Amino acid sequence: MAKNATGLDRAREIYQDRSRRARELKAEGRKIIGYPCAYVPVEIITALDLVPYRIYADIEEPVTEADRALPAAFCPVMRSCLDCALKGKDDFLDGVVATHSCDPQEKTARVWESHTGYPYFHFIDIPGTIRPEAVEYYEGQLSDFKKTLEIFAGRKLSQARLKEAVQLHNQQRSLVRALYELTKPEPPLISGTEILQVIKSLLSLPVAEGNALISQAIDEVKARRNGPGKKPARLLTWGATMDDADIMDIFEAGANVVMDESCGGIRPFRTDVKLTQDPLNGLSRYYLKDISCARTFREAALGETTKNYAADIESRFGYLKAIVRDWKVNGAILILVRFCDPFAFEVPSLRDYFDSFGLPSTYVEYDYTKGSLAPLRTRVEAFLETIIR
Amino acid sequence: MYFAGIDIGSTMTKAVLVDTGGRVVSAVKGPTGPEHRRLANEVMRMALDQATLRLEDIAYVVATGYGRLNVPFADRQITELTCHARGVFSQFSDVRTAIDIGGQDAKCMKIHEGRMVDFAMNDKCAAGTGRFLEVIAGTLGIRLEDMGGMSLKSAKKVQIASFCTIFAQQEVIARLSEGEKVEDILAGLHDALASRVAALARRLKVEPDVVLTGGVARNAGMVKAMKDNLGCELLVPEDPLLTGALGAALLARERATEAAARGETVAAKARRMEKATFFK
Amino acid sequence: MVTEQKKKTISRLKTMYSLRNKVDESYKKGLEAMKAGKPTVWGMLNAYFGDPVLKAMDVEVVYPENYGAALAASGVAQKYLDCADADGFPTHLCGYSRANLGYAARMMKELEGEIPPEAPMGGMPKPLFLMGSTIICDARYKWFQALGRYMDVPVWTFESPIPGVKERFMEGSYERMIELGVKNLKEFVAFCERLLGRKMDWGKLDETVDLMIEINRVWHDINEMRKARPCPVHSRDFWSAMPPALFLMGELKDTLQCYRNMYDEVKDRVNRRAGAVEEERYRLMFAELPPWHSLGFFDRLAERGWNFVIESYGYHPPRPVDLSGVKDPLERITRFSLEVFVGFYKSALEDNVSAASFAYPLMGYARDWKCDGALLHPLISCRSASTHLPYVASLLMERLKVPSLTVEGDIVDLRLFDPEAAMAKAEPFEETMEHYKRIRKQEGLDW
Amino acid sequence: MAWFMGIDIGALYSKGVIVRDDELVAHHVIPSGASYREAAGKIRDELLSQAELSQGDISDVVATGTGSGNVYFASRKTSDIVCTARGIHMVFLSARTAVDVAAQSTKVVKVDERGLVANFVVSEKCAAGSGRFVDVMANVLRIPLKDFGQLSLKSTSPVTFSTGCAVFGESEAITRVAEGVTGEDIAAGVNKALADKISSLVKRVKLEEPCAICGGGALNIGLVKAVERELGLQLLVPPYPQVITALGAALTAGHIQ
Repeated sequence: MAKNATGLDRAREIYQDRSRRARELKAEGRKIIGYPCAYVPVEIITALDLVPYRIYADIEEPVTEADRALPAAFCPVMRSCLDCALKGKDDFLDGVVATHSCDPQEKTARVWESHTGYPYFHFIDIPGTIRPEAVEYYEGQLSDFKKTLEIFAGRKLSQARLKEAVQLHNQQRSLVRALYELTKPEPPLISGTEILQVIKSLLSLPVAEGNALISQAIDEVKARRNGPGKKPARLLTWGATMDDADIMDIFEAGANVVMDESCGGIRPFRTDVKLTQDPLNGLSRYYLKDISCARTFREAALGETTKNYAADIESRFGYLKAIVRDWKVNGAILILVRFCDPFAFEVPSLRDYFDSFGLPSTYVEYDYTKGSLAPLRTRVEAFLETIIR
Repeated sequence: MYFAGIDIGSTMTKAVLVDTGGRVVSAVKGPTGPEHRRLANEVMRMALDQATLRLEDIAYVVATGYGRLNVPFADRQITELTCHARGVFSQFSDVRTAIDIGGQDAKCMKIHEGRMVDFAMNDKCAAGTGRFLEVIAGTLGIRLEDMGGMSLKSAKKVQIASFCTIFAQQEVIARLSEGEKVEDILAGLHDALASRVAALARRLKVEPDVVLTGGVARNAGMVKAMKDNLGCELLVPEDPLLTGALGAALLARERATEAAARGETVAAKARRMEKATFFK
Repeated sequence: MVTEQKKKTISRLKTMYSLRNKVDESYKKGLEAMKAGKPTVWGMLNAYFGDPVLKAMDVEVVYPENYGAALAASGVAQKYLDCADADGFPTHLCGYSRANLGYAARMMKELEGEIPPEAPMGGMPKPLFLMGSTIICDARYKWFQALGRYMDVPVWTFESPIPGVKERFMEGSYERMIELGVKNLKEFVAFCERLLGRKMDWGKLDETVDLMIEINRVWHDINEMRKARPCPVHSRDFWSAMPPALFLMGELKDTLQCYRNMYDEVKDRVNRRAGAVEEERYRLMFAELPPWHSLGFFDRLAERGWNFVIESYGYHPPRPVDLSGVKDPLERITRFSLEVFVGFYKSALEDNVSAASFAYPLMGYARDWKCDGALLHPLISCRSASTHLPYVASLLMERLKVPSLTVEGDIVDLRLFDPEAAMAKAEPFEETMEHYKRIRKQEGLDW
Repeated sequence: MAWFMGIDIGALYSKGVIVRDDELVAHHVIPSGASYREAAGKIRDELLSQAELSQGDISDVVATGTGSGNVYFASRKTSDIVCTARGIHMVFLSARTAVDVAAQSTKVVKVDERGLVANFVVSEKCAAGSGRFVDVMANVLRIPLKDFGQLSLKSTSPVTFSTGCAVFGESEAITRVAEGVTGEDIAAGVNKALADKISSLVKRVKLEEPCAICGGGALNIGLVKAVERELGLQLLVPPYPQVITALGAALTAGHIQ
């Protein structure tokens, strides 16, 4: 990795060779903790001087090993994650933290735990609702996680240290939001692909390093002349995860992607963790309630005995309306991998919601192979041809 | 001044040339095969010869279809959906719904005042495309173009349970060995395909006029099956296979006119049929 | 080919029929309730959480999952699948959910709330509310949330904890699960009281819970007796008799009596060493959902001496625990249900299997019921009953030297299950089972 | 001195053999066409004329395969999996695993020292896991099936087929073609993709060596090499790979005596 590379260049380098930095750090004696889902409180990992490393699937790698334990009709992202693990591509990890965020995450985690021999493996159960008793239970799950990680790290975690970590990660969240501010102008100053690369780097680096990188990126973008340029449409993309620049390029061939509401975009950064007396309170509330993943059951009012569809989808998707307004979005693409049930059930309702304020939208799915991207291209181009006047 | 549309589908490549008035001066079809770009050039050349034109006479070229990105002499690529919609509209001004069953996919387009406003598409599974019939034709050793006619002879159609083309193939053979008539099986197959395409179309509320286009629209059995499944009349273009290329040519003409209106010179520019360079 | 056997080679339990009838009865009661203007609830399998509460409040529950099977069997599912498709639900979603969403779309959008005339078994009436659960798969709560598109009825979602195996034994973990369950149930009772406009009769709930626990204890003991050689109860009888215990169907005192009668009949068979099939040559496990529409398939296997001795762990009653000392009925429910979620965790930990929530129970079954082989039935459009099967197969082979035979099917597209193709594999699988009998001997396994 | 006939009616190809004292006297393969019954008859006649025998000389006929029910002159039907085991056991006494790459599915059959089935797994009814994948691709690429294997060996950079289905694979191939990738690189990619599927199928029953490959797929040298690469071993390829299962059928006929 070129020592002098900074900001966007560094992000591109890391994007192309994600684990490189993690391996360097390991060589320096740091311990790396992998996690495949945005519901893992990275603050706890950081606070114990461990390096959180988001495990991504690899669309380039044909799945062969995972077949032993997972069928073909299964979330292709988790299949790919497990496949990479079984092939030893994650061998630099000292531990893995898995969750019950969705059924495929849960099932994969169990196989992962038994088929790999990481020194540390912890499973976090996540309730399905945001009811008070669920938040309490989840906080218990987080304190168990903290306990086992303390034992692994061989030191106690003070509230002070945890608060510092929360602040560091909140800083990262606000920096990512600042980065997305740069897509508000027409034309946007930064492309969706560049943002994707920056975020993928952030999730591969110690938080401080990440914050430095993104600050540089922001300065560079503000200073540079040659932005992505004006395209005929400003898109919002929505889905479970967006991890590959080739997909973003398909969208950006004919439009500017100004917001990506996915785990590879704004989702893990959209709001801050509240600093509470016991930081675990704030963390459990943030991770269970504030991360806008379809896997969590939300309703207009807890235990509501009357139901109103309009109010229901407003309560579930309202935050997207603000995004559409502030970023002058004129088209939304709902993109999912096959077999992603929590998000797939959401599709008709979300499109109803977009219709309610006249935002054109389309739904596309792919099977997480490079081969399935060509049909995507056709659909996306056709969608753009329908909204561009 | 002339304008060209070239539609590189998975099995056939088509080219249409129109003049300033949008009249078709030439239309050709050729098999696609693995070497898209070579064939693109051949078919283009055939089209030019047919109208005794030179590439230099063409002011604007729009490429569409699977191979659209491999037409180096094209000024613009436009998806087959938009081109089909345009091509259909040029022949049926009251069209609201267009259904295209191609060899590689099936599409349904909603059209308002000649513009495509919504679409649905199946290219995941052969079972919902013209490929389904091609494969079965191969299995039965009969010519694709004969299938439709034969299916119409059927008095009672044999239900084909299997969804997947490969399963269906097996089932067809089984049915045959059980002594079912070929035409009855064909009727069942056409109905199976039609019901899938109809389900796709129903995703966007089918409104008349409904036009069936694409290669499969030449299959009388399929037209009937689609009518039965949609429960409405169907219009079919004279040469449905050319619809995409025609739409592309007409869009080429429009783009050129728009460009001219913006004061850009759209004089016939020097083009060479050089090798394609591929995106990645 | 042979599909209907003249003489059935599986000897069914006489006491099973009265239990099987309770399924149809409960649908009828649902309809009667609706006609009488009484509330009905659509429920998901909820591991005994909500059912006793609703039972105690005299609310009839119908189960779209079960009804999905009825839709498929009566051949009207496709119509509803097309509806869901037309409304833009991705086609790879759970088949039952798509059929049910299509049913709701037709009932609410086309028929203004009237039950579709083509609906089998009198149809499912519009519910007072939807009782979802996070148990087993994501569809079980996202599906009911998606129904909001068609019916403005409230949704309750039950929490079903599934912690990690070693994590479950951390200090305070179990207690926190109980706390979650009890509080969740308290809120649920309040929710029902608000909706129904009447108070919970706690005495009745107390009694209902005890009956639920006793019914499932007897039902559990019946299945324990199936460890006998030859096995006295075939899976077909299990599937026929299972719903009343799993979904608390019928008048519970009567239901309990039915299971007690079954216990006696099975005990008698054990004493007489009478098996469910004439000559038990092979003992098999079945996972998970059977091909409801072509169960005659099992008779043909029975002719070859295949006895199905254990199956579908998701349908099995939890292992009994003594709850007599627990006063609060809500806590009794919770402790009882937790056996469904984490009941296998302890032995899974000892056997060092982390998949205690899905694959391990079947491994335990194969060992305890001494199976020669497993018939695995993955379903194209039901991932929750399918995705674990490859892992089950590898566990059975690696740990127990028990081979598996996989036969695909589906829950809504019944044509995908091909009994002929399955029968064609019977002969080689018998050679395989013989082979592993030898291997197990060599490895010192005792069956 | 007795002759036995084995007929294997597959969905796409029908195969037959005559054996005498465990020696292959005649063998024949034809497309199954639209009528299994006709195919069965054709095969029998051809076999008899090859061996210069009449039906009367044949002590027993055993049928197997998808269309075995249509072999009206067979005394009984038996499982193709069992037949593959018996067949491979006769050709390669030491073989412990047989990979049968047929038109509709791929079978992996483990064989014990007595030629009995020790375990088996059949691919899902998925074209991508069967020889059918190659047919489909050969068709897209307009390459004669018989040249497919050789052509694929010419490849310097095989394309990566990441998709799991023949139908997706087909459109992926078309995309690659559109990108200007050559026929041999795609052919090699196809064989690689199929080999991946086959090897993961083999892994499900834990490979035991020596391992043989049979069925129509074994005629595709490119595929054989690719599977060898995937499994990291040498495959045994029988002289007439397509008739192994039919051979097994004839042998079970023999052993009944």
